[in-house]
Amino acid sequence: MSKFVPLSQAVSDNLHDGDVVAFEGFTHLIPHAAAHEAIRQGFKDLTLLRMTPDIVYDQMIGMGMAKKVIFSYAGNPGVGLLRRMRDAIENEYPRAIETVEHSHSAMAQAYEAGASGLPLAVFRGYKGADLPKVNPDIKMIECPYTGEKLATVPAHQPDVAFIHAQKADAKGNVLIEGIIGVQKEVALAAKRVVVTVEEMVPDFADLHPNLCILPHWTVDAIAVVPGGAHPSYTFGYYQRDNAAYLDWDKISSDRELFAAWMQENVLSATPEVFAERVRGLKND
Amino acid sequence: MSKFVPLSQAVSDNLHDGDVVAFEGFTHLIPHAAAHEAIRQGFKDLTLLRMTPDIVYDQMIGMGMAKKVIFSYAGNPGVGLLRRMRDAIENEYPRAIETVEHSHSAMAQAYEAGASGLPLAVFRGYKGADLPKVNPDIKMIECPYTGEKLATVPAHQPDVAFIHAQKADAKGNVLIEGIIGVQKEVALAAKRVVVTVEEMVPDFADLHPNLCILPHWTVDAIAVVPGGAHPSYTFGYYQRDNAAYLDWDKISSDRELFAAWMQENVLSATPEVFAERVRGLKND
Amino acid sequence: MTDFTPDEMMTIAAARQLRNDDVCFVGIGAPSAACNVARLTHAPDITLIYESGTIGTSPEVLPLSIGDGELCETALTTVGVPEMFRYWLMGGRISVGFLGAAQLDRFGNINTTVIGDYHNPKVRLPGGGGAPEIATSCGEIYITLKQAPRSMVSKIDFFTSFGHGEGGDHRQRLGIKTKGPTLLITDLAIWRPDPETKEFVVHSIHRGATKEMIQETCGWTVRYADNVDETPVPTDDELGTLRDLQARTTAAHSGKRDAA
Amino acid sequence: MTDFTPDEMMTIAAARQLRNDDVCFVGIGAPSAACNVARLTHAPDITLIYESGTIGTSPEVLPLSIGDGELCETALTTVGVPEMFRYWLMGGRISVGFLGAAQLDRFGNINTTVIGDYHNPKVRLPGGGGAPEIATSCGEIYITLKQAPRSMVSKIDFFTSFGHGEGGDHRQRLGIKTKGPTLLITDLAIWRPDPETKEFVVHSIHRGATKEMIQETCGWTVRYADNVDETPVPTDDELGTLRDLQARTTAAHSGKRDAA
Repeated sequence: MSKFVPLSQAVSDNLHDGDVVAFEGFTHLIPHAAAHEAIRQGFKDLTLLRMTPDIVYDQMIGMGMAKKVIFSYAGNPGVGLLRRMRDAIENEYPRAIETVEHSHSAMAQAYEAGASGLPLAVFRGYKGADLPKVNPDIKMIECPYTGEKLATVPAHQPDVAFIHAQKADAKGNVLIEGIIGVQKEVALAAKRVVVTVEEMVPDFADLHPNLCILPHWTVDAIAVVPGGAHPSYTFGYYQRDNAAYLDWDKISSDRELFAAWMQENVLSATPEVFAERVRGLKND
Repeated sequence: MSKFVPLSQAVSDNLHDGDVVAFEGFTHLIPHAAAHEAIRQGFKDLTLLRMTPDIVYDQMIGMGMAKKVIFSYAGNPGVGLLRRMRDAIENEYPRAIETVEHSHSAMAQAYEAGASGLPLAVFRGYKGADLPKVNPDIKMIECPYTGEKLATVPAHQPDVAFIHAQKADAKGNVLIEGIIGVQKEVALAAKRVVVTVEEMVPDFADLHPNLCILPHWTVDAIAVVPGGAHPSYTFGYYQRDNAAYLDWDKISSDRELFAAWMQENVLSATPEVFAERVRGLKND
Repeated sequence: MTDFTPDEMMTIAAARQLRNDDVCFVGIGAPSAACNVARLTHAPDITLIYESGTIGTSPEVLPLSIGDGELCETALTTVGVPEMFRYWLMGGRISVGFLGAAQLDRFGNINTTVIGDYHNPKVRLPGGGGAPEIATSCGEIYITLKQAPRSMVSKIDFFTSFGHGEGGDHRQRLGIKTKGPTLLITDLAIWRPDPETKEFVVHSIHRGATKEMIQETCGWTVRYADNVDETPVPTDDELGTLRDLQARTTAAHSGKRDAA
Repeated sequence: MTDFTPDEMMTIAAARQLRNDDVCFVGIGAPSAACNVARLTHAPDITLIYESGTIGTSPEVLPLSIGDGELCETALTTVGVPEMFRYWLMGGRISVGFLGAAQLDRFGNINTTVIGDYHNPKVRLPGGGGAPEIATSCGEIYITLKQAPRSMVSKIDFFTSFGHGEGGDHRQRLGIKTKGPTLLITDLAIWRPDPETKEFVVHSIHRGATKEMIQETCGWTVRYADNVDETPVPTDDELGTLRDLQARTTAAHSGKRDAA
């Protein structure tokens, strides 16, 4: 299938300056390799969409690629703050960024609404919270049956979504398992979908009938990138590189250290290095 | 666990005259044994809720147990009409029933809203259709972002849900697989949940992490009833008894034939007969 | 091959309309047979979706119901029914929806709800099921129907699902963005909507059928395209595939106790 | 056993509050340690849910993040994040939600969003994550926090999640049906809201802590219940369980390449 392409082509065919783009993953399956390829290709003025922007968004923001971030929790999971993102918000370095902030519940349901082709998500949320005061996208409607005020947010409909998954079969169907996060929803909500996978297998015969699968006709491009989630993890393949998350706190704390690290580990690197990075982290 | 009880007790503890009750199953896993037990216990004035009322609701309506039916497709699947239900609607025999009619999409999303604790479901639906003219529960709201008119229906929140599933483990966790329908949603939307299962197994170790499971603390009572879905089927256990669905067309066409059949096959029967009924239909 | 029934011609003519890259929402009966004949002949990669949640099914035998185990066993994946209606149908991922009808009017509006008054019906039919949203969410709608005066009527008793309404741009006026009914395949002819008025007009007549037969079994005055073709008769391959499928289906469904 | 740190006392005091039949929405850090100590001591059947979608987890080691593989491997089942927030949190199935805070006021209102003005912040914190809806959807909320004047403040800079608002019946006035914060466990004391005003008052002081220490590390004037107890010190079993868990956790997370 022509769906299987090198990562560089998958990125250049589907991502453009100014796009609303989601590199999604909820701790698990974060598409680092795809994000690094986007960094190498030097896109500009992106709107970055994600529930949990973590170090890969910190990197993109630090490289000045983002004009806006839509998110619900911006932290280095289990470690602390995102220092490049803070520098952008607090000091406009390397550029000012706009932030649009939600709760997790709102973000997850906005993806779900996008996948459902709806213009909005309606839910019970934000009661007593200050976010509706600073985010004009959050509105309230009245339930016509009970009179209850319910929150609404616009559906997420990114131009392009990047996700990482375990496997594709030869036809390009994609299997996701473990902590599935919002992987399926972001893919179905997006106009274009790029998937990196650990491996390609001939078919999905003999798998359980109810697994989380994206049919090939919902996916635009697939790149096989072993280790492509590192330092995030791929359930069944390799573990999370917790030490790399701890290291990031240091690297990101200094603008020059950051720049040097990016040069060495991203700009001068290739997707092939990811396989090497997970070698010591593999599951039995 | 005290959750495992005989079917008669599971029904008598949880169902009451006048309840809104759903015996759900989308062709697959229809809880016939539980419904037959409810018929034997002779409940009255029930509001029957189900996307696809088929022969088991035809039986309950024919026995005069229902005052109201909320549904989206009332047919004998692959065969034709529901003759006892028609007799009630067209001729008020054995009693008049009220009907509240939706589309499948609306019903499925009303269960989903009920499971989510929301008072309503919002969706794109019913455009140009006549159902909103005859069902006052269907309303329209305007999307505050796009101005689009979207349909709403009240969430389903039945007093009690009966479902059939493959397995429970010793703690009372319930596994559902194959065509999962709205089994999970109706269980989570209901105030009380009764599950019949094909078998009890010690635990669910070594199963795939993303299977459809109801944790034990979401379930009120479990009865082990092998064959309890017959003439519907249980994926992995036995096939659908298509001949029984064809037979029903004849049985239900005549009030006396119906009464005799119910006496012999339901009122004088016990849950134990279901295991016998599926003997010839078992999967290899 | 000329030894075929009108039903077979209807199913095969419908099958031919399907493309290899279509994603079809399949109803039971003639639509299911047509979709599977397409899959077993010219469209091996067609994606068949049944509203029970089965995506990418390739059943060996035709299901008796929309949720037979065969559909799940041969599917790429099976999702819950709320997801089916939200992500797959409402999400706009279905290219072709197939609908049947108890009553159909010339604009492709369909009734499967009641004959007579809704609150005091002469015949209470099963109801809409998925049809109200299938009719508006799928890219386009194909309708299959055996012609009869009581089925093809000038005015339907209930709008279960919306076709082209009063015709013309009625869909657009309601804010519906999909094409609606683009094809009607009966046991006698192939019909397509007039580009302007959206009234179904006959484009092709099946061998053995006549204009008289078409009019006698239709409750409105039939209109014809400028060039009316004869529908190509079923090929040996098409007819063989359909009959084999039906034979396997009959064998599988007729056995009660020995079907195991 | 008296050889314990204030952090250990905080975690163990929190663990003791959990019941065997609780369903807990667990955050990372002290809440996660407390929930797992409860599970490994007096509440073996407690259901722990992490917002990554893992239901009924029993991790051998504490996760570093909310979505570690360990949580999924030991879970009864793992669902998608939209389902987690819809069916499980908003559906009202969680009995206890655990929250931490960057800033907390006397009514249990929490800020984890910004220090300073939202649009021109002094410190941009990670934000609310699941907290805005955890605070209102769970049956009740337990808060754990190390006391410090910059954390326990008279006025928080941003209402990330709503506790008792201005106190009294403020929750009910907003139509919130759940109890909100019913417990605050710090490294020095156990606090509970006054039944009327909903202001947190100290009910129990940990061994080694004093009223002076409690006031010095709190930005509002501390009130005390009529009867203030001393928090029972950790038992050997509690402390051993916590330390073993933390030792396993440290060993698992410190190794980088050799963790495989």
